[in-house]
Amino acid sequence: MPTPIPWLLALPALAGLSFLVLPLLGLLIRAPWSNAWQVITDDEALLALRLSLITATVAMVLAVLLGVPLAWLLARSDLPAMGWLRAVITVPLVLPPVVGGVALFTVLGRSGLLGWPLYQLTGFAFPFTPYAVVLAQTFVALPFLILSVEGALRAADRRYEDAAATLGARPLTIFSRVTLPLIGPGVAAGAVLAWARALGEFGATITFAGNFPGTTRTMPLQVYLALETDPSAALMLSVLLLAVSVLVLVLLRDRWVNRW
Amino acid sequence: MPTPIPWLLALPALAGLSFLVLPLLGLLIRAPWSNAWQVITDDEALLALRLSLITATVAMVLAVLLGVPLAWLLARSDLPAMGWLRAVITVPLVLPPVVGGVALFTVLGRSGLLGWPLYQLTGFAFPFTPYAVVLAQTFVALPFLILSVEGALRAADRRYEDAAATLGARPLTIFSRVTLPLIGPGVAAGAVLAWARALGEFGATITFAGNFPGTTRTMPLQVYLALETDPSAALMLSVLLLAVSVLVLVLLRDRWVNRW
Amino acid sequence: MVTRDRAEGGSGLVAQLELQRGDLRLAVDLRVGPGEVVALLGPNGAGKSTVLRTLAGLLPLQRGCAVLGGLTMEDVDAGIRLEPHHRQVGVVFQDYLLFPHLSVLDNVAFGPRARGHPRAYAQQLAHTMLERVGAAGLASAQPRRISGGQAQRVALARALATEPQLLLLDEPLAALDARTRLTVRGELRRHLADFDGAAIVVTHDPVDAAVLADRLVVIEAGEVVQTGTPSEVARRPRTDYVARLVGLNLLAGTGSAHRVDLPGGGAVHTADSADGDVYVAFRPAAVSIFTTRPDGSPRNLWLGRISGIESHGEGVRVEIDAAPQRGSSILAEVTPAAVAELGLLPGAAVWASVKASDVEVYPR
Amino acid sequence: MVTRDRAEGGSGLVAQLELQRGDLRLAVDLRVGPGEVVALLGPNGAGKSTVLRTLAGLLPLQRGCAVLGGLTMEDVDAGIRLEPHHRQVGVVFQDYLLFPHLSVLDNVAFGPRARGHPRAYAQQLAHTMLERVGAAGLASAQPRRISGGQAQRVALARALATEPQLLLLDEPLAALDARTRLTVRGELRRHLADFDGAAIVVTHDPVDAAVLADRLVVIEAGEVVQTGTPSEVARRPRTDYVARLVGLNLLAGTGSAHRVDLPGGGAVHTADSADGDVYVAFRPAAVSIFTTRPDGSPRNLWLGRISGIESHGEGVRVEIDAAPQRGSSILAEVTPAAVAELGLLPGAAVWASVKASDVEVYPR
Amino acid sequence: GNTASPAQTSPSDAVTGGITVLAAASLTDAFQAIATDFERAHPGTEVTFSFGSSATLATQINQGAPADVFAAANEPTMRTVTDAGAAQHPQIFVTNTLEIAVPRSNPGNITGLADFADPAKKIAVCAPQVPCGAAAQRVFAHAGVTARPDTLESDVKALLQKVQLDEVDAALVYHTDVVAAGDAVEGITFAAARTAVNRYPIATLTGAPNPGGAAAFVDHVLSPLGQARLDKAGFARP
Ligand SMILES: Nc1ncnc2c1ncn2[C@@H]1O[C@H](COP(=O)(O)OP(=O)(O)OP(=O)(O)O)[C@@H](O)[C@H]1O
Ligand SMILES: Nc1ncnc2c1ncn2[C@@H]1O[C@H](COP(=O)(O)OP(=O)(O)OP(=O)(O)O)[C@@H](O)[C@H]1O
Ligand SMILES: [Mg+2]
Ligand SMILES: [Mg+2]
Repeated sequence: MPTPIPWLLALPALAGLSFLVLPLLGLLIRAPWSNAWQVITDDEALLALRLSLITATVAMVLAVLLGVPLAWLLARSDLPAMGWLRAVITVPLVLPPVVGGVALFTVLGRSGLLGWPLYQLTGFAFPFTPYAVVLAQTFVALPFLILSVEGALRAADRRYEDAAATLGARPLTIFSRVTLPLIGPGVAAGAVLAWARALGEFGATITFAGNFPGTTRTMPLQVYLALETDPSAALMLSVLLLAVSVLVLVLLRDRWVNRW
Repeated sequence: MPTPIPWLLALPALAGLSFLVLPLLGLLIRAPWSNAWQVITDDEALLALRLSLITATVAMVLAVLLGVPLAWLLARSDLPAMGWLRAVITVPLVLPPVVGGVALFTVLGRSGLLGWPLYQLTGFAFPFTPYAVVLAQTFVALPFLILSVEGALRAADRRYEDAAATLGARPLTIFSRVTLPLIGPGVAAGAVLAWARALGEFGATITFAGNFPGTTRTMPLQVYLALETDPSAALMLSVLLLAVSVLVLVLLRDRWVNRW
Repeated sequence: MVTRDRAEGGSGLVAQLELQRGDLRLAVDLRVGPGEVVALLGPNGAGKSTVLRTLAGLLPLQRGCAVLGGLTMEDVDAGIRLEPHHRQVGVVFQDYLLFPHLSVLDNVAFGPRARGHPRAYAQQLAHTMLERVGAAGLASAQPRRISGGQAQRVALARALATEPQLLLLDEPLAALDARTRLTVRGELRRHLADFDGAAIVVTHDPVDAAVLADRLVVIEAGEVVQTGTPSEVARRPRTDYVARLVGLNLLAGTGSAHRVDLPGGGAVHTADSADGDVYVAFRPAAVSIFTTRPDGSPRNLWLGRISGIESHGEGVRVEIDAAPQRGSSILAEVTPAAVAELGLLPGAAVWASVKASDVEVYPR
Repeated sequence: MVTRDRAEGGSGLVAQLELQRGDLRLAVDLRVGPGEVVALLGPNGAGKSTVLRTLAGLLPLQRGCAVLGGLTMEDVDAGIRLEPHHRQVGVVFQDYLLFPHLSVLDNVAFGPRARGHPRAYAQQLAHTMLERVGAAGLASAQPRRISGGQAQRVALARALATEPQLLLLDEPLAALDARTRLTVRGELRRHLADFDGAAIVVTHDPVDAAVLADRLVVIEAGEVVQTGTPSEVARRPRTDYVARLVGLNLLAGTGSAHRVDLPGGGAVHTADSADGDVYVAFRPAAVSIFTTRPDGSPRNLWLGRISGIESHGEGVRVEIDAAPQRGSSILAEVTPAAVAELGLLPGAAVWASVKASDVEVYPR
Repeated sequence: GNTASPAQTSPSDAVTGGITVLAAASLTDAFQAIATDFERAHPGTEVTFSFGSSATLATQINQGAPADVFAAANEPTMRTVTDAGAAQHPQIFVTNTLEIAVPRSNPGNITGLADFADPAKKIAVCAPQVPCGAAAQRVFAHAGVTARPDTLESDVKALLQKVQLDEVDAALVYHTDVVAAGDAVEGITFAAARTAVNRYPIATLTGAPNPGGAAAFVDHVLSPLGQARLDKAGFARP
C-alpha cells in the first residue's frame, strides 16, 4: 500500500538526504573532469583500486566469519560481563585509526605479543604486507559488523529456534539453517557497512601496513599522496573510488533485495 | 534457557574477540602509566575531551533527527530509484574522511554552494567553528545510523502498523507511537554507532573545522598532534578517550537493556 | 445496483470488492445493514481475511467500491480512497497484533487516544472495555506475558474501544477456551446487538456463526457461493463445503416429480416434488444402516462400503462410499451401540436407507 | 511412583513437572502410555502450552523429572537434562512457526534433514507427509504466502515428519475450517493410531478432544483437576470449567440416601443413593421449563429467573439464575418452538424441573 | 650535519636489487623523479617508496619496517630513529623555508607577516607540535608579530588545501608547497623566513636488507643530479 508520507517526516528526511548528497555533488563539480581519463587510467591508481577492492572484500569476509559468531555470543549469552564486553567491542570505533595501527603493532608487529614468536619461528611478520592491510581493515570494520548483526539477532523471533530444536537440529544447525537465514538482511547490512568502512580505511593502514605501491597502497592512501602532489587529481581519484563502490553496492543490494 | 555453545561458533567468536581486545590490551600495556596523571589532567587534553563529548553527542542527536526519517523513507517507499539512493547514502562511509572534509567545503565552506550566500548575508562561515566539528561528525556518522535503522525497519512486522491504522492513527502517530518504539533497539544501536564514529572522527574534522584548542580541537586531533611530539603521551590520551567512551557506552547500554 | 443505494444515501456497508492477490481472484459483493451481523465463512485460502483487509483500507481495491454509512470509503472509478485511519472501521486481527511495547490497558486505549481523546478518558474507556471482555485483571500486563486466549480478548476490547461503524473480526473466538468462549460470545453478541453499525465476523465454527450472525455469506476461491440466514444455509446448503460445514449430505441431480436422478446413475426419492436442476440434502442421522438388505417403507436404499468410522459427540459417524452413486459418499450417524451390535468395520458392505420425507429438495 | 516406573524401564511418557513461571505455579503429573493419546484441556492461562514447552525441553524444570520410552529426558535431582534436539519429541506450535525463509516442502524436510537423512530422502518423506495432511499442492509455496489454516496443516506435517516418540500438539486444529478439520482430524487420528509413541493434544474443543484422545487431562491454574476417558469426564465433571466444557450442569453438595443437600440451602433428589461429599450433574436438555408451577412426577422443582437465552445448534439454551439455590445458575436446553410458545424472556420467573433419574451423582 | 660524504660513486655493478625508501610525503614528486634517474644509472635496481608523515614513518622504522633509507622532513623526527639505533649518520640533503600562501586573487589583501595579527582575517598556521608550526613560532617571534590564527593544522598540506579552497585568507607554508600547488595559490616571501630554515635529513637504516643499495641511493640524492630534481620542486640546497 502506498503510504502517504507525513511532512513532519519527509522534511527532515529530505534535509538529511541533501546533507549527504550535496557534498558529493560538490565533489563531482569540483573534480577536474578535463583530465579525468588520465587520472583514473593511471597505472598506480588502478593498482591501488585493485588492492583496495581485494583487501576490503577479504576484510569483509573475515569480519563476517569472526563477527557473526561473536555477535551471536553477545546476543545469546546472559553473562553479566556482557555489558562491558559489548562496550569494549564498540571501542575500536572510537579509537583514532592511527592509534589503532599502533595498537595492532603491539600485538601483531614483529616485536608484538603474538608477532614476535611468529617472527622467531617463521621469519614472517605481518606489517608492511597486504595481510597487514587486511588486518587493519578488519580491525576497524569488525565492530560495525558485530553491532549490526547483534541488533538483528536481538530483533529476531527466537521461537523459530525453539521450533528447529524440537525438529532435532543441534545448536550449530539451528544457527546455520535457521538463525542465519532469518537475520540474513542484518548480516548483509553489517557486511556492507564493514566493506565500506574497510574500503575507506586510511589511518590504521598507513601506520600498520605502510604505503607501498602494489602491496599496501590502497585507494585512500593513493588519494592522500595525490593530495600532496596534485590535489585536484585527489578529488578525481575519490570520485573514482566512490563510483566503484556505488556500483558494487547497487549490484549487491539488487541481489539481496531479490533474495529477500 | 542457557543454550550450550557449539564449538564451531565459540572458536571464531573467541578469535574475533581477542582480535579486538588484544590490541587494546597492548595499548594499555604500552601506555606510559608513570606520567598518566600528568597527561590526562593536562588542561588541553581535558578541553579536547570536553569538546569531543559535546560535539559527538550533538552530532548523534542530529544524526538521529535527520537519519531516522530518512531511513523510514528508504525502508517504506517503493520508488525504483531507492536502490541508487541507498548506495549513495552508504558512500560517505567509503570516502576518505579528508576528502569528506573537502566535500563539505564545497557546500558549506565560505565559498561553498550554501556557505557563500550565508557568508555574504551574515558574515558567518561554518569552518573553524565548533559547528563545523558537529557537521563533519554528523556527515560521517549519519550513514551508520541510517543503515542500522533501515535494517530494523525492514525487520519490523508491518502488520502492527496496519493494526494502528485501523485504530485511527494517522501515519505520523503510527510512526511515533508504534514504529519507533518497536524499532527502539535498532535506533539505539544506530545511535551508539553514530556516537562512537563521531567521537573517533578525525580526517573530516581537521579538514573542515580546523584544529584550534577549545573550539575545534577534539580528542582525536589532540592524539594525532601528540603522536608527532610524544607518541607515548598519545597512547595515554587514547586510553583516556577509550576509558571515557567505554564508561558512557556501558551506562547507556544498561539503560537500554533495562528498558528493552 | 450499488449506485442506486449510494444515491439513496443508504446506510450500513455496501461493497463491491474486486482484486487479484497472488493466486486468488477476489470478486465479492457484500451488503451489511446497520445493526446487522454477517458471518463470513469459507475454506482456508478462500479470501476471507483478504475481504476484511480491503474493507479496512489496508489493501486497495483494483475495481469496485465500498460505501459505509452513506460515505464512500473507496471507489476505484471515481478515484476515491480513504486511508485506513479515516475509516470508521474496527478490526480484530487473526494473530491479535497487540503492540508489544504497550501494556494491555494502553493497547486498548490506543484507539481512543489516536482518535484524539484525552489520556484519562481513553484509559477510563479502555478499562470499561477490558471489563466487558472479562480481562480487567490484565490491564497492567505486558502482551507478551499473557496467554493466547487472553491476547485474543484484549484484541477484541481494543477494536471495540474505537466505537467503529463497521466491526471486522477475523476469527475472534478461535483461541478462546470453551468456558470463556461462551461468555465472550455472549458478550460479543450483546455488544453487537447494542451496536448501530455493521459487523462482519470471519469464523470457521458454524456454531459461532449461528449464534453471532443474522446472515451468513459463504465464499470459496474468492467468490460468494451462498448467502442466507443461518437456518436457511443449514437447511439448504449449495456447495459441498457448506454441506460438510452444517453436517448434511448433499447431492445434485435432475428432478422430475418425486424422483431426482443423479448424474452418476443413482436416484433419490423425495417427499416434495421438484423439477429441473435441484439439490437434495439429508441429515446423517436420517440415514439408517443395515448389514443385510432390509424390506420396509424407506424409499431410498443404497448399497455401499464403509470407508471411515469416527465418534462425533455422543454418536458415531460412518462414511459410506459408492452410495448412492459411484464416486460419491455419504455420512450416516448412528449410536455407538448400533456400531457394536452390527459389528461395523471399515471395508464392510452395508445398506443405507433414507426415508423420502427426510430428504430436502430445492432448486439449484 | 515415578521412580518405580523408571526402574521397570516403562515406556511411554512419565513426567512430574514443577516450575514457577510468572504468576503461574505449574505442578503437573502426567503419564501417557505408548500409543495413547491424551488431550490436555484447560482455560486460557492454565499452563497447557507451558507443559508442552517443558516436555519439549524448551523450558527447564525446577523440580521433578520427565522420562520418555524408558529414557530419562530430565531429572532435576539427578542433574540430568537432555537438550531439545536430543529428545524424540515433535511439536506443532500454537502459532505455526513455519520458517519463513524455506519453502513449505523444505520446512517439512527440515526435521529429517536435521536428524541426518540425505536431502533426497528428506524431501521424499516431506512430500508424503504433505500429502497426508492434504497440502501437497503447497510444496513449493513460501510460508508467508499461504493462509493461516494452510500454515497449520504444514506445521502438522513438519512435526509428523520427524517420527517422534512423543508428539505434542498445541491446538493443532484451531485454525482449520470445518471441512478440512474433519479430514485432518481423521488423518491425525489415523496417524496417532498407527503411532507407537505417546501423544498430547492441547485443545479447547471438546469434540476434538473426544475424537482424538483416549484420555483427557484437565488442568486449571497449573494443576490437574480431572483426568479420565472422554466419556467419564463428559459424564462426571469435577469442576465448573469441565462442566461447562462438556455442557452439563454441576453442583456440589452432601448426600444422604437419595437426597443431596446443597450448601446454599436447596436440595437435589437423585435416583441413585449417595452419602457424604458428592457432585450432582445433569444435562441441560434434561431440564424442563414451566411458566406456572407444574404438578407431576419430577422430584426436583426449582423457581428461578431467566438471565440469558441463546441459540445453540438446533436448540436454545436458557440460563436460569437462583436455581436450585441462591448464587448459582443452571442451563436448560429447550426447542425454539418452546421458547416461542412459553414467551420466554430474560428476567422472567420460571419453574425448572429435572427428573431424579436424569441426575448423575458421584463422590467428590 | 653537513654534506661531508665523500663522492665515492660506487660502480653500478655493485648496486642491485630492491631498495625501499621511507620518505616524508612532501618529497613525493621529487623523489619519484630521482628514483627514475637512479634506476637508469643502476640497472637492476628497483626503488620502492612508502610516503607518509615523518612521525608515522619513524614509528614504523622503530617497529622494524623492512626499509633501507629514511628521508625525514625534520631533524627531531630523525633523532627519534637514530636514538633508537635504527639509523646512522643522517645527512641534511635539502632545506626549505616558510612562505605566505594566499588564494590566487588574494581576497584578504595580504601583504606580509603583519597581516597574521589581524583577527578579522582568516589565518591558518601549523600547530607548534609539528615542525612547520615550530618554525612559524620562530618567525613570528623574530618579526615581533602576535599571530591570531583560526586554526593550528597538523601538516602543511592541510593548510594549503584551505588556501586553495579559499577558506582562509593566508597560511604559512613552505616554499616547496607553493611551487607544488602551481597556479592555485600565490606565494609571498618575507624576510624573517631566514630565521627558521627547515632541514631535511636522510639516512640509511641499520636493519637495511640492502645496505649497498641504500648507501647508493643516499649518495644519489646528494649528487648534483639528485639536487637538481629537488631544486625543481622548490627545495633549497643545505
Ligand atoms: N501477501 C500475499 N501475497 C500474495 N498472495 C497472498 C498474500 N496473502 C494472501 N494471499 C493469497 O490469498 C489467498 C487467500 O488468503 P486469505 O488470508 O484471505 O485466506 P483466508 O480465507 O483468510 O484463509 P484462512 O481461513 O486460512 O485464514 C491465499 O491462499 C493466497 O493465495
Ligand atoms: N514468557 C513468560 N514469562 C512469564 N510468564 C509467562 C510467560 N509465558 C507464559 N507465562 C505465564 O504462564 C501462564 C500460562 O501460559 P500458557 O501459555 O502455558 O497458557 P495456556 O494454557 O497455553 O493458555 P492458552 O489456552 O491461552 O494458550 C500465563 O498466564 C502467564 O501468566
Ligand atoms: Mg484468514
Ligand atoms: Mg497456549
